[in-house]
Amino acid sequence: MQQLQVTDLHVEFGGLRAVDGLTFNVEEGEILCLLGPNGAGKSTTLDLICGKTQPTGGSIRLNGTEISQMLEFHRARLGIGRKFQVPSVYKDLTVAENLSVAISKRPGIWSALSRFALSDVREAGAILERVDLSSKSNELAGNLSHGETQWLEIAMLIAQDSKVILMDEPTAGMTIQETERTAEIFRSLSASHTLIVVEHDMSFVRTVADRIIVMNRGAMLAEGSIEEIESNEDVKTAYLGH
Amino acid sequence: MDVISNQLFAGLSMASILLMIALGLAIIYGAMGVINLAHGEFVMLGAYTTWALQTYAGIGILLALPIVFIVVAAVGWIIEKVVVQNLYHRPLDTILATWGIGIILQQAVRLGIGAESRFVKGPELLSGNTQIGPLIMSNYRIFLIFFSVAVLYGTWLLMTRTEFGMKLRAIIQNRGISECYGIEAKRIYSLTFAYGAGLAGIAGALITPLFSTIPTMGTGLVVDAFLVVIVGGLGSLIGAASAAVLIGEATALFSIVINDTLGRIAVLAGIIVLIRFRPRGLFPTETRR
Amino acid sequence: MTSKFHYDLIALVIFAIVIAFGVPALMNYDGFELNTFARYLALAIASMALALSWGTAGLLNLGQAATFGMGSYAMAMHLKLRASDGLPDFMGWNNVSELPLIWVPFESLAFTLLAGLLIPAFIGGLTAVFMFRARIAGVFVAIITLAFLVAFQLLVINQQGMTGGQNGLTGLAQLSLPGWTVDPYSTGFYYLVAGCLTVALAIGVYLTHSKFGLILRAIREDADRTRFFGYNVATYQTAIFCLSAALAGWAGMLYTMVLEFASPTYMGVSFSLAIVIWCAVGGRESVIAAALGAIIVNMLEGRLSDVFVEGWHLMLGVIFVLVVMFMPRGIYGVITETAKRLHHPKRRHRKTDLQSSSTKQLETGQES
Amino acid sequence: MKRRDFLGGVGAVGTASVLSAPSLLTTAGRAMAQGNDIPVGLLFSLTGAVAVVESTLHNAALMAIEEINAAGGVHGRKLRPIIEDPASDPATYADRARRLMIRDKCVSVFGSYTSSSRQAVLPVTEQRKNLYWYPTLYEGRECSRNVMYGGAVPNQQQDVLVPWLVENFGPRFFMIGNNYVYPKEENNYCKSLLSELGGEVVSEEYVPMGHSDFSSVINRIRSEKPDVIFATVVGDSDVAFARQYHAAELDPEKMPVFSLTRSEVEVKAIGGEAAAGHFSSAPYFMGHKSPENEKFVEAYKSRYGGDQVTHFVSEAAYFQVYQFKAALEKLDPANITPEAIRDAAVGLKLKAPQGEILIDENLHTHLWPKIGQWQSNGQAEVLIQSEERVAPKPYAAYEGQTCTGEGLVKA
Repeated sequence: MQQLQVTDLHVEFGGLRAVDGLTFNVEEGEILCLLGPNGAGKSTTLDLICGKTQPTGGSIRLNGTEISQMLEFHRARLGIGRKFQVPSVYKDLTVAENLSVAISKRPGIWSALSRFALSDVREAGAILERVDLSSKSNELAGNLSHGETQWLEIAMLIAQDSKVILMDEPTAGMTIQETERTAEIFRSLSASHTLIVVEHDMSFVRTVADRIIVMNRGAMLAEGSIEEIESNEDVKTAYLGH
Repeated sequence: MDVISNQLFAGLSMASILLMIALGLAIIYGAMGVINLAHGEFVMLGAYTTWALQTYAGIGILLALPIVFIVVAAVGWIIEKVVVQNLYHRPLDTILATWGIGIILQQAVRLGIGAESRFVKGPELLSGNTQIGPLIMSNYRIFLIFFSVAVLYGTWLLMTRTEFGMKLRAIIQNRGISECYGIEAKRIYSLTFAYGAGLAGIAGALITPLFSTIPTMGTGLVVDAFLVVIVGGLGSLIGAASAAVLIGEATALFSIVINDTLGRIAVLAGIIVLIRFRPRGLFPTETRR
Repeated sequence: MTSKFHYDLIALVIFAIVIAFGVPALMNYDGFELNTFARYLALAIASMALALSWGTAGLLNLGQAATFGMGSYAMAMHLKLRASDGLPDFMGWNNVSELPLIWVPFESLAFTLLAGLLIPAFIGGLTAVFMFRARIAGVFVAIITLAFLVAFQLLVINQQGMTGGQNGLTGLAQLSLPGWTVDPYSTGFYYLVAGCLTVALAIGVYLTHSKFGLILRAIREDADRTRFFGYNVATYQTAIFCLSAALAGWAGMLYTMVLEFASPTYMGVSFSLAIVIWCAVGGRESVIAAALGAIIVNMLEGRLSDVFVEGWHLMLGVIFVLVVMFMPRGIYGVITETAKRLHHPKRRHRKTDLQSSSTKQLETGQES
Repeated sequence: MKRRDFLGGVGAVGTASVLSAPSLLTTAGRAMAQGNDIPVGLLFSLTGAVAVVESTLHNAALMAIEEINAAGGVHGRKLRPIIEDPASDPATYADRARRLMIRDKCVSVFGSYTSSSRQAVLPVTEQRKNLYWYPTLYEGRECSRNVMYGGAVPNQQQDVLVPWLVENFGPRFFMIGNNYVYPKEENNYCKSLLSELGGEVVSEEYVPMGHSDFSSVINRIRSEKPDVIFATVVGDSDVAFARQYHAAELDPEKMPVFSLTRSEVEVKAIGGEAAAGHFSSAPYFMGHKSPENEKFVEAYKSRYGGDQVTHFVSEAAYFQVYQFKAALEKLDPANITPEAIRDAAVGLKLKAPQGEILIDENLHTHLWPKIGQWQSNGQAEVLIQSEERVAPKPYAAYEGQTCTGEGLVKA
């Protein structure tokens, strides 16, 4: 089933067409990787889907609902989650509090007013186990190492439990072992979630990707499995020089 | 028609005073993000310095201007060194600290000089009116308008044509990198703060013939000056100038159409709406992210 | 349930015991002293209300005095009607011949008590919706609320026939509750104010430890990130503004009863900044600390002005500057840092940078 | 100025915080009973916006107290001034008045310039049956049994002035005042006089308190060309108004300003040149010729400096202390209560600098209205002096209401 349908998406920043007529679909439970040189419009595409940036044209449908004009929190409630390139956790909150914020099945005021800050976190104990942070749940997130911060953000995304998760360079700054663990987690996530991943690390892409889209100058350059992409001439030209 | 043209001039005259007070604030806020609530007290210090020079040394306002500038700039420089410099990483706290400094300056002047209102004589040279048809303009107010434009231009030159200005702009854009290139951010900040304070002092000197010189005279001015800076846009000189003209003229026109009190309420409401829809001001600068 | 929550509960209980038993005993149940202290307690509510919006959500509301004033005028209007038979005297002087419509319902005590909470909440909510829908943040919140405050005060002063203008509402009756006429010099009145403060603090402590408070802290740190978790940031900010405004209105009602008049200076810029100062001295992160800050600063002010008639203002200025420079997190910061050092004498603690997020917003202007 | 031993209070906190906690919490730490003295409160703002005027009132009242003490006090007892600084803020006035009247047990408190501060002090004064001596001219329409009003009420300022204005300058009045009750009330009274005299009000303007840019007002004056500018602008607003009026070169010969509020204090800040030619109406001017005034002015100058001025409010602040003393002298020293002082003060006559004054049974004062024209030396030349002492009618503008010895009577 087509979970996310992106059709003829456009956005301009002061004359620069950052995304220019992009069209693609994502199936439920799929891991789609976006590749492309710097400035190809990968991160912008994620921004457009999650609502950080408003498109100048085109449509984005989530399970058939048009979401391209919605505010970001509405999209989040419909099931779009996002991990940013720069790890963005709440540095002044503890690990457990970060997770509690991420558990957002009931994002309304009344629900928030009627429960304690960490009421929800007990359910999330398993998630912390999974990313190996359970011993640090009362530590301020700002005191974590870079790798731990990445893990925390991934844990938060798991806790958020979005249908579609957008990941911007999830393995940046990770060691090889950590990257492997991440790949493992992604695989297990894809059972119940759809993932769109922007990534440069080809070995990681090779491990996780069901399908790959290569972008260049805001448009789709190639689409297919990892083998198809690696043998594509256009892709080689785009990466190796114009 | 006569009333309108006279009122437009009155608005321009208010704008020139607002601009001179706001300019120093705009520079300090724009360059360092410091919300200087003691700015009104710098204006007050300028007025008192003028009074002291005139009363004890017989120096008229115009001749006193450079001395006033230096004196108030020196006070500003000291305050920057002692207090403000320690707060650059906590911009909202500068509101509180400078509010405290304002109280200190105000009380120090009251204890040292007294609470009573002081008299400063306006320059003889600029007394009298100029009349063009129905438009009657006080020469002193005309002078203020031209002087404020000159100060604006001078500041613009300083920011764009001198090494100091170049360094300052470099620091505004990226303090870390600028320091790597050997620009002493601390020194530049101190000088900028001193310059902003000096401008406030000059404004204080120039308004003495029109206003009353008392220790609390600055308190009311700082709110208005701040609105000018915010409406104008962060650190934008031309923005501050147009905001001053906008607010001055709006005040003048509203006050003739409604009355002074409701006119002021209307102007404040307009400013609130303006900030809401253009929070980065009339002329946002793209330099600072 | 966290240990921090337990500490706050303990602090609240100690605080309540001290103001309920300790303070009156130390003052020998003297009417004047209790009245003076009740004044500080009423101001403490205003300060803790600001701590909710400023400390928790990072929204520096410089218009807190406006909502405080609304509560204070609501109570004053009721007491003025009680004191006058027919038209309040000042209306006659202003050539107002009939009781203005908005005054009529204030005959009722129940309406007055509700209005003192709900009108500030409503107005606070309106300004909040106006600002936060447009994602205004940082210093712009401070400036807009400040401009609102100035305009509101001018309006109140200008509507002399309805508000008593510059003089405010004076010549008020004492509040009569069923079976009790509230004498502001009585021990009973002191307990009324102390009780109100304790309830307000309990509400505040609960709010800061609820998930609501957590989301607000998340918003303070990174509003955008919070949106991507599906939270409607503007609604949360509006809610805390309303709550804070209602508490400020509550404080205003009590303040009118303490001083027996309402004045437009309660809505002045300097009063509003004073609330910010109390909150900063106590520590904006904790409602209890903020309340304590208000009490301490006011006591200090009373004491200093008693001893140094000429120089007390100057000394207050110096103290504020020193506090901001050397105690950036207020008394609360000093206490928690000391406690941490006692617990982990060797571990170096990361400097909590409360302003990190507001710095960013200050620079960008909007949380784009 | 260090009034009390600091160590006795806050200073001890550092060394023995637990022990001194009570003295920090309560304000009762300072000893009240200092022998046989009579405690008197002085409640004038020394800081803040109205300190400009109130500090001079403070000086005048304090001088009177010290003169009385130097002359041996009252029944051999000294007056002990207890000074508070209410910082120009009504809430602080209320707080400090409580201190003076309740804690320090003053038998009278002298204070206030603005109406709002007086009204802030009223609740505690009336509840504690204390006596508040208020030296300032005000809008009338108040009839407290616990306030001694030493300044002029509208009828005392205008009954002589307005007919003289209409006769000598013309009937077209332009009214400009700050936006609060005093200017509005004076203008109401003036309008009622004008309607009898056949005058008219061409414009009535109110600017916010502390307003400092009068270009709009001046433009309007210029286009209306009134005969009389009837001004009730106060404090630094008035200074700004006068200076900008002068800078706009409006000629006092053609359009003079008649102020009810401008005194020597404001003129000193305005500068003699800008003030010259305009008028004020008041019961007292510094230049008034009388032996009492010469003594007052000389004492004031030698005490506070040769450049200092006395004015119609500081004169009242000064003579009210003497009224207080005279009332005390009539009383049994063992039985001094504020209300006894009040009752003894009614009907009391006193040679004040402005002339012989009398306290009415409605607690206001019978005064000698004068009209002065400002000279370039900063002094007023008294042109007109009322031929008789004028009785205070605080409710003159309100038919059927009279303030009497029993309080307000409504017909």
